[in-house]
Amino acid sequence: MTVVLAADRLSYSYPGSPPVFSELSMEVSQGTALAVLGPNGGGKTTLLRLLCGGLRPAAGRIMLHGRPLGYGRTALSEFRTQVQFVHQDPDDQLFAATVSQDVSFGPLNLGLPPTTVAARVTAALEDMEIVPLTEQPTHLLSFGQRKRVAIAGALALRPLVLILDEPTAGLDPAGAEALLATLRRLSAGGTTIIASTHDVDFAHRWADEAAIISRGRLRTGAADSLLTDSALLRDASLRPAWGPAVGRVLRAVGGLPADAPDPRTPEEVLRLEPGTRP
Amino acid sequence: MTVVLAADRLSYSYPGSPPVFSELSMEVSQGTALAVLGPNGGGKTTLLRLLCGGLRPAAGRIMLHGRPLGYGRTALSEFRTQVQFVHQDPDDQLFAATVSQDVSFGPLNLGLPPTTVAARVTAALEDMEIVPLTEQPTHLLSFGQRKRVAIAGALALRPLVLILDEPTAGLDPAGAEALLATLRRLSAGGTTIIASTHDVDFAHRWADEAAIISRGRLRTGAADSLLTDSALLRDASLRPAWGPAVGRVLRAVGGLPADAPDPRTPEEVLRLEPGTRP
Amino acid sequence: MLAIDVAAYRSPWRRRHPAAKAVLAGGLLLSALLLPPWPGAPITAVITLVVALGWARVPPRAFLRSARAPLAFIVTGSVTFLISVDTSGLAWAPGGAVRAGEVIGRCVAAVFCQLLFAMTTPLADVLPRIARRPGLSGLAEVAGLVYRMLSVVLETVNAIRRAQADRLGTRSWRTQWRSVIGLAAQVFVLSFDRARRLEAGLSDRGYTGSLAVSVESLPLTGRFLALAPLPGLVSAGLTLALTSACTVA
Amino acid sequence: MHIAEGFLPPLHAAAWTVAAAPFVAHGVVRLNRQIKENPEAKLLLGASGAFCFVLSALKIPSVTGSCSHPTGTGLGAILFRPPVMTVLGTITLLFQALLLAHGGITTLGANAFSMAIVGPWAGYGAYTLVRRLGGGLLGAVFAGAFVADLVTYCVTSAQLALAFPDPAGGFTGALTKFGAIFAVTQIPLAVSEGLLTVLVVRLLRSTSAAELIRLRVLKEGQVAS
Ligand SMILES: Nc1ncnc2c1ncn2[C@@H]1O[C@H](COP(=O)(O)OP(=O)(O)OP(=O)(O)O)[C@@H](O)[C@H]1O
Ligand SMILES: Nc1ncnc2c1ncn2[C@@H]1O[C@H](COP(=O)(O)OP(=O)(O)OP(=O)(O)O)[C@@H](O)[C@H]1O
Ligand SMILES: [Mg+2]
Ligand SMILES: [Mg+2]
Repeated sequence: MTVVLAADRLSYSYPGSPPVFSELSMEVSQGTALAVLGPNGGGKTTLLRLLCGGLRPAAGRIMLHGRPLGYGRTALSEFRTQVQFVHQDPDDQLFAATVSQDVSFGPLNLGLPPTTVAARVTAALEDMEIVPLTEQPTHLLSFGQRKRVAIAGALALRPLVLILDEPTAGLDPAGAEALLATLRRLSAGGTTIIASTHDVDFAHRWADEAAIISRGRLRTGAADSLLTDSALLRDASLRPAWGPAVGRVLRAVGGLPADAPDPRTPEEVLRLEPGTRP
Repeated sequence: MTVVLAADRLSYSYPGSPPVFSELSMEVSQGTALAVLGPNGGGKTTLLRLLCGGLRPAAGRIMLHGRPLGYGRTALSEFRTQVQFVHQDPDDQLFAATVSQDVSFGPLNLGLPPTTVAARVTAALEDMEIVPLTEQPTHLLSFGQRKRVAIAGALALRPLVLILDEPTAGLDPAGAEALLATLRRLSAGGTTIIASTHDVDFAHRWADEAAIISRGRLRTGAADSLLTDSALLRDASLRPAWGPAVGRVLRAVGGLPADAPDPRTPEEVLRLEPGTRP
Repeated sequence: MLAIDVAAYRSPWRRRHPAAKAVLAGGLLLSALLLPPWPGAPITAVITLVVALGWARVPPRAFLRSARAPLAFIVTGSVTFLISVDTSGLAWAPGGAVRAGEVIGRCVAAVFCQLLFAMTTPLADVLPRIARRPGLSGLAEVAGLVYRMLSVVLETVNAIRRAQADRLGTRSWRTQWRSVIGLAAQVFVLSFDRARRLEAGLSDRGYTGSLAVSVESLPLTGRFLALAPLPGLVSAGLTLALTSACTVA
Repeated sequence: MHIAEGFLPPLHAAAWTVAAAPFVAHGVVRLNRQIKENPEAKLLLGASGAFCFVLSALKIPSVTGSCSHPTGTGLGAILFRPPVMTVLGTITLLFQALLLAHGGITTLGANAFSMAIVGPWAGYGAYTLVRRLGGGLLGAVFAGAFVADLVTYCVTSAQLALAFPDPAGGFTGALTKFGAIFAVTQIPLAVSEGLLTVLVVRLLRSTSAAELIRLRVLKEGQVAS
């Protein structure tokens, strides 16, 4: 698979603070769903901001399709037409008065003609299932709704790579479920997605690959194997995912056939109770 | 058990909006740990703010020890020496420049002598395990640290009832674990605690009782039974807790003795694998 | 966050009473302003630099970086001394270079004194102490709230600005205007929303009008206070001695 | 352009401090009265101060193409009235001196006189005049912001000219010099600030009408205009 985005021996430290990490490298292939996990203050947000060009590394490079990112104005703005970042707090991102105005900001900046802008806005709102909110003022929306508007604002630029910082934080389980479906739909359309989260079960259900960042070190690998490694997870203030743990024990005690997949939600577990219709 | 705090046929609507709920009643007994759950926009925050006297109901009453709460200045300030509320966003609450200054605000308002104030501040910081932050500026702290400071500010008043809005949101699993331990310690000391959360597993592990608020209706009951009722939970955009679901299925297939408690964490599940030392 | 603010909180002098530090920096400031600029200004500047970087251990890079903005003003302002203008037109000013040199010297020394205080004394330690004085409590408490909300609003504004850049808001002159208008309006909405939310949060904590907090009691006696006026006196003494030596010679 | 610490001769610094003091004291008396009547006002004042500080830290693209900071004094005076703006402006200047090293402590009086007193009053005067003469809100806002910005810098130039009279041309000669450097480069920026303020107020009129009514910038029922 082609590598879309790569970090090459990145180092970063905030002014007056010890380095968050140094010499960190990683590669993300086209179409991957990559979950980034780690403890509070582990460096997830910092890594994502470096990947989207929002922070400039002290050393090392970010590469898009093998070409190193430059930090001049034109290079950056070209890069940003392809890589988009969604902040953890939607209030860090929304500034226009209404939903449609805010979502139109990016496409307008591309200099697209008004009809194309309108079409992009509608498509992004449809993707996020918030068409009914089109003309609502952003500051009267609930947290979950604002979060969707922020994602729509990034989608309207049709990025190749979408980077999200803790997209599920503050959402109720149904909202997280809806987001999961949206991310899957985007992945199916070929978008590469990188998202940080504290929710190991969400990561395990959604991601193909995982990256765990803790105390300046990064571990990457298939989500299946990384997110079931208890020792590694504990070391990063995380806990193992429920699904694989339950699947393993159930198989061992004969509650699940050896070749059946792990249950992914508590509802699926309950359906495994003998005497329950599948 | 004595009822500490009660809501009697409460109704509330924000100006220009349909009612969030009406005729809602509930009772909280001394020393209870009560979890409030519900979908985004369900009314959790609204209910908690009514219970702490921060919003005034359109109809109905709040009662502390059977005495209805008045909304005059003296009545409210007397009430707040006993009932304290911690907001979801610590920046809604922290106003002073340093941690110790901020925590001293409540005790100083009580008119306590300086030495008592200092002792209260120290005790609250110890309770929240943030003594090393005493002279730090609040704005250079991480989110989780600010959250702890906000809780310490409430604890310094030694309230009878502590109400917290989504105390685990934004904390990593280790941080949530530490908070759980703190809440248990406070409960053991006799404090009544009410907390809202989206994390059904956290609620199930921590709470004795649960209240589910959704589309204007409230269901209360023992946490054990409410948080395992799939239909009720689904109706409120929630999902069942993993622990009880796993316990039930494991018991049914013989993976867990009939009288053993439900596993509470994925780690505990893994320890049930045959051949694993307990 | 703001570099001077961060340095002030991390300063090894954090535990010194703000008044003692004010005496120290104020003494140096007085000698910078009142002594004859030559040799007073360079002497005071050097002594202040030694006190700041050597004794108070202010990080040198942050110190010099913070001095850049005022120095730009000082240099631009002093350029005007080099020329003279009257009804007959422009001309080189006689003695203009000397005058510019004097003002620049005095200014550099004074800015160093200002930074010495600012980078060792957080506002957090100053404002609540002022708030205890009757008559000033309202002003100091409002200033304290400005300080607190400033950090929250500034952080959000920086985030929005970065997010606007992420969404191509700095591409051209047009997009920059659109970004800055949206941002300025949002700062207004945001600040007032913050006030509303803090109002709710504080009333839940029992706010009835006073924002009094207890401040750490720091000793205003002892060795540090006794030493505080010394650098200013040394610089004054040295300058006067040198001046009189020159006059005598 | 804040006058840096040490730039003014001590006598001038002291004189401007004395000149600014009564205005600031008047503002503080007003502020204390507001707080006493309504304790919640304290939080709104805190927010307004944060707004003023952040506004003056924004970078606006000037019509000449370069970037510069707006003074914010015109908008502040229109929103909060000159006496309160004097206090908030002085707090902002103090914070700028101690947190950014923009401006100084001994020059605080001089800077406050131009940016927190004369600028706001002149801007507010222009704003009121245009409204009295039947001008629209946005026209008045432009006038207020433009005048406040320009007058602020004219006062700064005059302060510098008084402190450093030209050896040949005296005060007027020096005023020409400082005026050329500060005020003339400032005209494009004053235009920019005027435009920005108009566009911001226009946006606020649709999103924050309630706040503008509370601040008595708009009257009830004027929202649609
Ligand atoms: N603006 C900043 N200035 C200084 N230090 C910072 C800044 N932002 C973050 N840090 C520090 O950098 C480290 C990494 O922070 P980062 O925000 O990347 O962590 P995170 O993994 O996203 O944490 P969380 O789960 O809490 O969001 C932390 O130690 C943090 O304190
Ligand atoms: N200040 C407000 N003005 C108008 N409506 C509001 C306001 N605050 C909340 N609401 C509305 O009241 C309802 C209940 O909101 P509330 O904040 O209590 O929900 P919640 O259960 O806490 O949700 P969340 O899980 O997102 O925090 C929602 O429909 C919300 O849109
Ligand atoms: Mg983060
Ligand atoms: Mg809520």
